[in-house]
Amino acid sequence: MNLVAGLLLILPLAMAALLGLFGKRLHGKTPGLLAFGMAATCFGLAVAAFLHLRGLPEEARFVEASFWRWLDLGSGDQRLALDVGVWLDPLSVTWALFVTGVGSLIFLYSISYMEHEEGAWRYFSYLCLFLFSMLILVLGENLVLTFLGWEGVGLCSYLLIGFDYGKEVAARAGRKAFVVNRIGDVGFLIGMFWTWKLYGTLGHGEMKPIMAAVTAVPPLLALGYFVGACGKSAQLPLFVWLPDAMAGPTPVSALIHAATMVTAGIYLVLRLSPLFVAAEWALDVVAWTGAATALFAGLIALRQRDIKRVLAYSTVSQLGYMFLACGLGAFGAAAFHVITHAFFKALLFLGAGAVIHALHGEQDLWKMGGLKHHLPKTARAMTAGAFALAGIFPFAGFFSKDEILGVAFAQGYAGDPSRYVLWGMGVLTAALTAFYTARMMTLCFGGTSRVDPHLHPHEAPAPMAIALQVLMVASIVGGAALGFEALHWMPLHHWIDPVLAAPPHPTHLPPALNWGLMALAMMIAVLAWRIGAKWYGGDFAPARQAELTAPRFAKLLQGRFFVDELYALLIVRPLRFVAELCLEFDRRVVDGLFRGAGSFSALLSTTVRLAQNGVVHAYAFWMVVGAVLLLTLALA
Amino acid sequence: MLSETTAFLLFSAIALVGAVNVVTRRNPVHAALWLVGAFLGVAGLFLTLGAGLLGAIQVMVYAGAIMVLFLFVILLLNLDTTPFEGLSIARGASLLATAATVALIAFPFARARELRAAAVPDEPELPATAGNIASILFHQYALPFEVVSLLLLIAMVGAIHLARRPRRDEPT
Amino acid sequence: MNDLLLAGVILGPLAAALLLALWPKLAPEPARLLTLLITVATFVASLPLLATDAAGGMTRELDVPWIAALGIRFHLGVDGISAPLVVLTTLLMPLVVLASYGHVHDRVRQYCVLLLAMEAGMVGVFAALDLVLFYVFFEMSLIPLYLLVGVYGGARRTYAALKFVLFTVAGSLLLLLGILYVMHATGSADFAALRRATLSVREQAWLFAAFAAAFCVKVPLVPFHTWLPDAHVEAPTGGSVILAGVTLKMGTYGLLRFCLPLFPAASIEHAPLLLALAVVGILYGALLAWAQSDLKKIIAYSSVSHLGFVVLGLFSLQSSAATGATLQMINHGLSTGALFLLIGMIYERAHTRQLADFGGLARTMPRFAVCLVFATLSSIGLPGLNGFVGEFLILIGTWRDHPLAASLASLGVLLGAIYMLGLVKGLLFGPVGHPKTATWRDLTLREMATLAPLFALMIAIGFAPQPLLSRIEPAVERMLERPRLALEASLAPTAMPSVDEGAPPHDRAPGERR
Amino acid sequence: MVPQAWYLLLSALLFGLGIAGFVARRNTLVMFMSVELMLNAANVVFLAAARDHVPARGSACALFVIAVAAAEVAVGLALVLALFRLRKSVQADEVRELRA
Repeated sequence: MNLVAGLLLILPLAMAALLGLFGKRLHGKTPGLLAFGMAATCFGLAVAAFLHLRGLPEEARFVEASFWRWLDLGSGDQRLALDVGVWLDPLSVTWALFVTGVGSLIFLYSISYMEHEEGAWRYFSYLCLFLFSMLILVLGENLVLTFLGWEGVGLCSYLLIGFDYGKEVAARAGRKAFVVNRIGDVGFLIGMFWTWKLYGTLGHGEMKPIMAAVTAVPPLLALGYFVGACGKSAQLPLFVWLPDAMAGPTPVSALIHAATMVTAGIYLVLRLSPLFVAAEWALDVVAWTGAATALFAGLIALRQRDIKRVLAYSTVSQLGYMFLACGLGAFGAAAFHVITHAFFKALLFLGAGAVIHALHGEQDLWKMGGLKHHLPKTARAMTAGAFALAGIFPFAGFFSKDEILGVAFAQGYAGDPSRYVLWGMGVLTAALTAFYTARMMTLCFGGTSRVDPHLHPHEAPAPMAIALQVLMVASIVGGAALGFEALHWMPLHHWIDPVLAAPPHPTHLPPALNWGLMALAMMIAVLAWRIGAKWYGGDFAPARQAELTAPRFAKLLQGRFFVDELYALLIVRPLRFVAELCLEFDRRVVDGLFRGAGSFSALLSTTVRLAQNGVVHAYAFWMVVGAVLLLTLALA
Repeated sequence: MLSETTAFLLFSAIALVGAVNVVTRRNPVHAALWLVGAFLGVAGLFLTLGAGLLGAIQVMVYAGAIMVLFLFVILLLNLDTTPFEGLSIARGASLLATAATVALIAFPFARARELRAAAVPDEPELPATAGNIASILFHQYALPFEVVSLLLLIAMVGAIHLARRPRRDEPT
Repeated sequence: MNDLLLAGVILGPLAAALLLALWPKLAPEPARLLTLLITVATFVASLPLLATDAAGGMTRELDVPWIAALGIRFHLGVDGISAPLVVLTTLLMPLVVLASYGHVHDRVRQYCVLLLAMEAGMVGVFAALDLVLFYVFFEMSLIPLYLLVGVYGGARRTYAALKFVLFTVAGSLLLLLGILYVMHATGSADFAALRRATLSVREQAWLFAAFAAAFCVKVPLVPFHTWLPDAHVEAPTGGSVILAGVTLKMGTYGLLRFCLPLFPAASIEHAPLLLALAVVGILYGALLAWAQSDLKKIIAYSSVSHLGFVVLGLFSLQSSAATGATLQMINHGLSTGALFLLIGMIYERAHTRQLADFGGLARTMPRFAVCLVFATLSSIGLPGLNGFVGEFLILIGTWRDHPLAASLASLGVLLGAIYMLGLVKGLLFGPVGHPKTATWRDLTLREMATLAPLFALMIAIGFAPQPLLSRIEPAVERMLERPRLALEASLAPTAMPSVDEGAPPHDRAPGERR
Repeated sequence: MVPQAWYLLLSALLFGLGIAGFVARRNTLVMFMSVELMLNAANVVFLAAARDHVPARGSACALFVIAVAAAEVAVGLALVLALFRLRKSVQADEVRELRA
């Protein structure tokens, strides 16, 4: 197993280095094929790890492999010892599986997508580096290694968003993503510092028994990690970077900004779930943040014109769902939603990429329409993804989303009325999701064509199509295959729940109520979808007119609640102002003080110099005066 | 023979009158000649102090050599009588300060009792004979003596260099 | 007992400097080549120094009488703290010589003389175990740098050089007074003996102030930092690299080597002040760096910020933080050295350092772009590279006792990303900024070779810092012993504990007058 | 015997006249003469003070003073010559080259 785990990390890194150093000499599809081969191998290795773990008895399902000692300092309770190694358990292997699985498909897709791009080798090198970072994030033996991957994926995201470095927008978006992520990272760091102080270790293996025994954790410690998770997983108020990150190539959006990297925050919360459970009100903060983000982003998504932005906000919204699940203590449900979301959101992004590819870079929904005639396969695949996103039975999203809502309702039912509010927010978000997904699909594929008549959209080449087909299948059956709570069919939960904290609140409803709620959610979703499809499906002109002459609230949505502007006004500009102020202060006061000391001596010497007037008589005079003074002193 | 006191008074008078005139004469030649007078007065005072050798040296070196040098320079430069330099506030202040200095120096002496009472004659240890002086100079003060000789040498070189007419190509 | 290797590492370059100085007919290029060879040889010779004592004691000691009448000895030695710093110094010198091919074309031989003299002085500072000897080397490294800035610098070089010298000399004057007092009070200037000497709390307070003043100016700690940006901006590339890479470390090294073990009670007393200054320096330096438009000034202020981390780690008095701080000295030398080299390279092409003049270099100079991004990542502490290890250790150690200071300092990590990525974006990305951008050729082989060792070390330290840390830690532990004891005894501050050393090199009774 | 104090008083007066000449006159030659007066006054003090104790030693000191005076005059007059050559004047207030 050590070899498998080691290879899982070394292969992507080696491939990244190989492509980075020599990729320039490779031509055409070679870099892409190499990278895809590597990713597929990694998926195979992850499957091997999975099979190995499954063969172990449930309580011994972990493998700790350490390659070398990274740091070893101090002694006694101040000892800080960290290895470079991997920690395989159901949680990390699950993540590794879908990261490499979805990853391989996106690598495959990228081969065609990037074929004619200049510098595709650089792109694939970054992708490999990303895969490495993501894997070390998930598999790392201790929190510091997780942090290494954490920052590493941030770096790759930065590099890939800014891939088209000539574009000012892309460069800006990349930097924004990195900086906002770093805000979260500060929280992560502080969480680690505190953890080490309290428990004296950061290793996952060593923390396992400690976390199992811990009963009270400072809520702020858990929230430190949560701030980190908010940054990485684009939660309020740190979500602003994700929509901008769409400046990167579309497969990157699919891989990093939808399926894998953004779920790292969920992974961290799941990994440390016992700490969160033991930290009084920390979980409530997580739940409310998640619900608020889900609703907030869902609202914004209603009025976006850029197809990728719609998907970006829907990602933020779905991530909010996952945090809601975490906050409710339904950690398994969160993991479930992460996986189904990875399937259908990757599918949607890749489909959008195929559309954009077909339209030579056009991303504006108002300039699409009627594409199902030109791109039937893409349309079919994307529809499956859209149904999954909207939570329509029997597509994947339905199962995971419904489980989360069911837990929220169950806790309300068990006597906590505030949970009904959370449930309500979830249901409202579900309705919004169905509506904007229908809007997006209809604007893109339905109705009459508004495409630039010079363009001749054509279906995507084979590798892209294959990736779409595979993901389509996963989006259709992925949910039902992994779990259906109402039928007590829960293989994923059985697999992953033992390494997660037990839910602190009840999660089960009476079956009748459960089925009823499910039907209600289903009806709401279908209804919302129908409204959306009808609204935008017919004549396009009134819909556009309605959006253009929107009332104030809709303007707010179109302006994305002006969060960016708010940030600029409240944080960036004041900070910039403080920096300029510091500069002036430094120049005038601090440096001025020292220069003042110099000027003072100069002034003094100028004054004294006046006495040195070159007149012999004056010197003689002062000499005599001095003599008088001395004599007076001597005689006195 | 003059009495000692009379001699003292006479020579002091000569020295003081000479000194006053040195300071006040406008013509440098006159001033120089009065300076000779002052030197001679001082030489006389040396005699009354029992330092015959010093008196002789004073006459030779000062009244002879140094004065000749002064006069020589004055004549070389062909100086006229300088006009009256006027009394500025600065000069007044300088003279005032001078007066204060003299007063401060003289004050303790003027109050001293010995000014009126004759001092008790005392047999001095080493009379200022040429032999005694030489013995002190060459034994006890041998090093200073050598240093002074070096100083004179340096002064000579310096004087020659300074007084030399600069060569054409040399910047003045 | 007496080992000549250290003396060789110091005297070799010094002798070479003398040789070059007295050989006026030597043409520039052979002189440069000779210097390169000598510095490389010095580097190779200094490598065995890394085999330090596992218990943290001094190795490679050389101890001979020097000024016997005053009890001053020529005492050299290295431990886990100084050995890496010495090797860092000897490593940077050949790179500086290599870099000089690009920007020094006049008075090359004299430039080489200055570099070699500088090297001797810097190594001496880290190796000296006698206060007076330390002071001599401390000053000796100052003069060549003054000339490097003042002769080979930019337009305002005279101002910058004078400012630099006045600041440092003002500080070191206090250091000299302090050393004189220590010698007067204890009768010895030998480090080993002084570690056992007992000084009253009052004396310690004054001496600490005097020593710390000199070192804080050198670090530089806010508010004594204003000389640094000026010096950096005007210095030639080599000067900047040395200044940032090594000279600043003398300050932090001095704090660790002298202030902490010699004046433990005062260190404890003043630790909160220094921690506060360090935090202010981290944030203030970062904000200033953000507000700059001159490339070198950005890096210069980032140094203020980074060295704030080092001081924070040292005065948290926590073993892993102080070890991290020592590692961070090395890291800062590597990353900032690389950044200054890169900026020098771009300056040679563009003859401007204004950020606004650049843009879009990633397309025309891909190799430069990769190197710059790499150095930047190291500088902002990306995990997996060297900077992270140091910063992480400093912060995690400091957090134990000073959570507020560590939290505020963590914001410095964030600000670091903001201004450094701003620099990267301004240089590399966006539309092409300078009309002549296309004519600038990418990094040459020589330039890549200059940077390669630094990058290799960044990765190596990032992934496997333990070999270095295991050398640093025991030595740092020794430096922290007395302050820790003093901290424990701080309830009864009049009693000053003295440390019992295993095998002191000189059996001199504490306080014995010579 | 004439009381020693009388000599001292006389010396003070001579010295004072010397100072007065030095500070009040602007002719460098006369200024030098004034300096000579001061030196003479000092010699009188030396001899008078030594009269009752070790006269030979006083004479020796006075001798040194005379030697130094000779040196000073030599250099001083050379300076006056150089000055005159430069300025065609020996007035001290016309020379301000030493102004800082």
